[in-house]
Amino acid sequence: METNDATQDRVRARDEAMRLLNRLTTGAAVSAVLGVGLFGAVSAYTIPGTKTTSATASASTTSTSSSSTSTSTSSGLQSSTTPVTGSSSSGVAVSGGS
Amino acid sequence: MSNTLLWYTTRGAGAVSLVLLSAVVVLGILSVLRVQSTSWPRFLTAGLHRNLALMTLVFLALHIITAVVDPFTHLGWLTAVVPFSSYYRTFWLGLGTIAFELLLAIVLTSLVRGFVGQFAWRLVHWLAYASWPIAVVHGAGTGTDAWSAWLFTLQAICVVAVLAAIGYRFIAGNRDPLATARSSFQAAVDRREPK
Amino acid sequence: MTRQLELSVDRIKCDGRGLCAEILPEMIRLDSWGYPIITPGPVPDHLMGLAQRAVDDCPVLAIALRRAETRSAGRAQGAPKEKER
Amino acid sequence: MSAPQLLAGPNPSMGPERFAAHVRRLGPAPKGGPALIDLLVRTELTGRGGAGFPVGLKWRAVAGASRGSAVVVVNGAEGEPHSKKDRLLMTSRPHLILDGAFLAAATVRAKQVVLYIGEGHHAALRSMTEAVAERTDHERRLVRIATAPARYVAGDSSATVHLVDAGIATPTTNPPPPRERGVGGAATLVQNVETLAHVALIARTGAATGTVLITVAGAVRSPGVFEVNIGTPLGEAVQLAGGPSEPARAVLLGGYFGRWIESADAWSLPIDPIALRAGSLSLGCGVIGVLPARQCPVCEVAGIMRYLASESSAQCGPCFFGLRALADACTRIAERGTDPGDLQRLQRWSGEVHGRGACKHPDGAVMFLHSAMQTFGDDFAHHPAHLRRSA
Repeated sequence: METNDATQDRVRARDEAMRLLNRLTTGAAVSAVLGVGLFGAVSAYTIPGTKTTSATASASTTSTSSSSTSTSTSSGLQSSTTPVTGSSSSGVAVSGGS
Repeated sequence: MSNTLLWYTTRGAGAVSLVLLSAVVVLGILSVLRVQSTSWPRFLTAGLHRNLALMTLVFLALHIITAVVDPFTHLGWLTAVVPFSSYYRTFWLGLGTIAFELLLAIVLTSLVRGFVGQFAWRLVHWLAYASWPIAVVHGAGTGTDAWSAWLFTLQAICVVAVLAAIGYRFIAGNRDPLATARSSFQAAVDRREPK
Repeated sequence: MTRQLELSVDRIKCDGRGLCAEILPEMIRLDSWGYPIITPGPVPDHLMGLAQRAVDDCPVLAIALRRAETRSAGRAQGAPKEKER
Repeated sequence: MSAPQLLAGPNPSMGPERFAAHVRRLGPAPKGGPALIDLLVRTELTGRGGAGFPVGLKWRAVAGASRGSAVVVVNGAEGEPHSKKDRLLMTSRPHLILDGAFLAAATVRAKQVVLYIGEGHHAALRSMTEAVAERTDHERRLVRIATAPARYVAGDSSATVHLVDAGIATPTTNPPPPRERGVGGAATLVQNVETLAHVALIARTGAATGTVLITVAGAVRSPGVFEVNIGTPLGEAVQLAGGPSEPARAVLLGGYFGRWIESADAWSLPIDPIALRAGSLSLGCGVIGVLPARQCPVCEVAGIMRYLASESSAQCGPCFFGLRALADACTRIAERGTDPGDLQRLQRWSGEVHGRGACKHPDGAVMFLHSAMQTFGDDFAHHPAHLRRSA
C-alpha cells in the first residue's frame, strides 16, 4: 500500500505541474500576440509589396534611403571633384579588363 | 492605412499560426511517445497540446478574418470555406482553406471525443499529418515574401522540428507495451471467415 | 437521490498512459506495471473537477465517471458473477 | 434420485445416442416457458461451466431483456485442460443437450441457438452436428455451429459472444454482461452443455436431477468422467476412479481456477456446488485433480501459473503483466529456492492483479495461487534450490 506521504508528494507534483501548464499557456499566448506584431512588422519592412496601400512602408523606406542618400551626398560633396575622373578612369580600366 | 495594418496582421497571424501548429504537432507526437520526467508529467504534454491547439484556432481565425476583410484582395467569405474558390492566388489560398478545414475537423472531433468514439477520433486525428504539411506549403506559396530570409528561417525551424518528431515516433514504434502480445493472441484466436 | 459518481476503468481500452494517476493522485495510483488502481467509492465533491479532467485527458477514453450503481440483487447477496467455462 | 441421470441409458462409450432412441428412453421434451424458469429456480440448478451462477436467475434476466430476439449460446468450448465431461456428454448424449438448448430458446424467446464447440473436440463436433440433422426443420433453422479456439479464455461468456459476433474469441468489457447485451447486441444466454442437459431432465420430471458430472484426474488408477450424486464425499468420487494410484498429497478442486485442499481434509468434502461455495470452495467445472505426495507442489503450481499467464489474452495490462510476474516469481522459487523477496512480491502482486481484468481470468489465477500458498505455505517458505520439476 502506498503511504499517505507518497500521495501527498504526488499531489504537490500535480499542483506544480498544473501551475507550470498555466504559465506555459499564458506565456505562449502572450508570445503569440507579440509574434503577430513582430512578424507583421518584419514583413512590412522586408518587402515593399505590390499593393498601393503599402505606401507607408515605401515612404518609410524612402525616408531611410533618403537619409542615407543625404549622407552619401555629403560624403560625395567632399570628393565631388574626383568622381568624374575616377569613374572614367575606372571605366577604362573595366573595359580594358574585359 | 488600416488596410495596411490588416495586411500585416494577416501575415503576422499566419506566421504565428504556423509556429503554433508545428508546436501542437510536436507535442502530440511527444504525447504518443509518453515522454515524461519527474518535473514534466505526461498530462502536461497533453494539456499543452490541447491549449496550443485551441490557441492555433484563435490565431488562424485572426489570419483568415483579416485576410477576408482586406479590401485589396476581395477574397470574400466563400474563400474561407470553399477551397480553390478565390480568383486571387487560387491554388495557394485553396491549400490554406483545406489545411484550416482539416484542423477544424481535428479540433471539433477532439472536443466531442466521447460522442464520436475513440476509433473515429483517431482516424480524424491522423489528418494532422495532412493538415500540417498543407499549411506549410500554403505558407510558402502564398506569402509574397515567402522566400524572404525571415519566413524561410521560421518555416525551416518548424519543418525540422516536426520532421524530427515524426522520425522519433517512427523509430520508437508503438509504445503500447501490450501491443505485440495482444495482436499475436488475437491472431491465434481469430476465426473470421476469409472473404 | 444523490448524484454520486464513481470512477471506472475499461481495462481493455486502458493501455497504461498514466495521465489519470498524475492528475488525480488522491484517488488513482499506478500498479507495478503502470496501470491505474482506483480507490473505490464515490468521488468527493472537492475532487470532482480533477476527476472530470482525468476522464477528459485520458488519451484512449478508458476511464469514465459513472453513476454509482445501485447494486443488482444478485451481486448484493454475494452471488457469483457470470462466467462460463 | 440417484446417479446416473445424464449418463443413464446406453454406455457413454458407445457413442452418440440417436434421436429415436433418446425419445424412446425419455419421452419427448415438454414445452418451455415461464413455468420452467420457476422450476429451475426452485430446483436450485447452478451453472456447471465453472462460475456456478444460478440458472433460473440467469434465464429470468435474459427472458426479461429478450423481446423475442435473444440468443442461446451452448458452451461446449471446454478449454479447461483436465476437464473431459463436456466432451463426454456431447459425444454420448447430444440430444439431451439439444433438448435443453431448445427449451432455453423457447423459454427466453430466442431467435438463434449457437453451438459453441472447441475446435479440437472433433468427436463432439461430429456428434452434435449429426444430432442437429436429426431434429425438425424448425429446430435446425434455429441452430448455428461455431468452433472455439483451444484457448483457456475462449470459454468465457463474453469471449463466446465475441467469437460469434466478430470471429475473435477474446473476452470483452463487462458490464454489460452477455445476458443483457450479447450476440448482435441481443440478450444472450450462455450456458454450459452439462447445465442444459440437466435442464432437459428437470423439465421432464419436474424435480432436481441431484447429480453432477466430475472429471477425476491426476494420480488415480483410472481417471475419467463420472456422474455422482450431489453430496457424495470427494473420497468416494476418487474411489470411482480406482482410488489414488499412490499416496496423495492434495486435491485441486475445480480446475485451474479452483482451490487446493490437503488430501486429509479433502476426502470428506461433499461434492455439492452450493455447500462448497458456502465454505468458500467451488466445484468449478467439476475437475478433481489428485496431486501425488512425491510431486513438489511448488513446482506444480509454478507450471500451472505459467500456463495461466500464457493464456492471458493480453488485453488488460494487470492480467498480462501481473500473471507473467507471478508465474516468473513462482518459477524462480521452484528452480532457485525460496527467496523472501519473491514471497513478498507474490503477495503484493496478487493484490494488484485481483479484480483488474475485463474478464475473470486474472482473478481465477490469483485465487488459485492464493489457495496454493495457503495449502502449501511450508513448501513455499522452504523450497530448496534446483529441484527438478517432474514432468
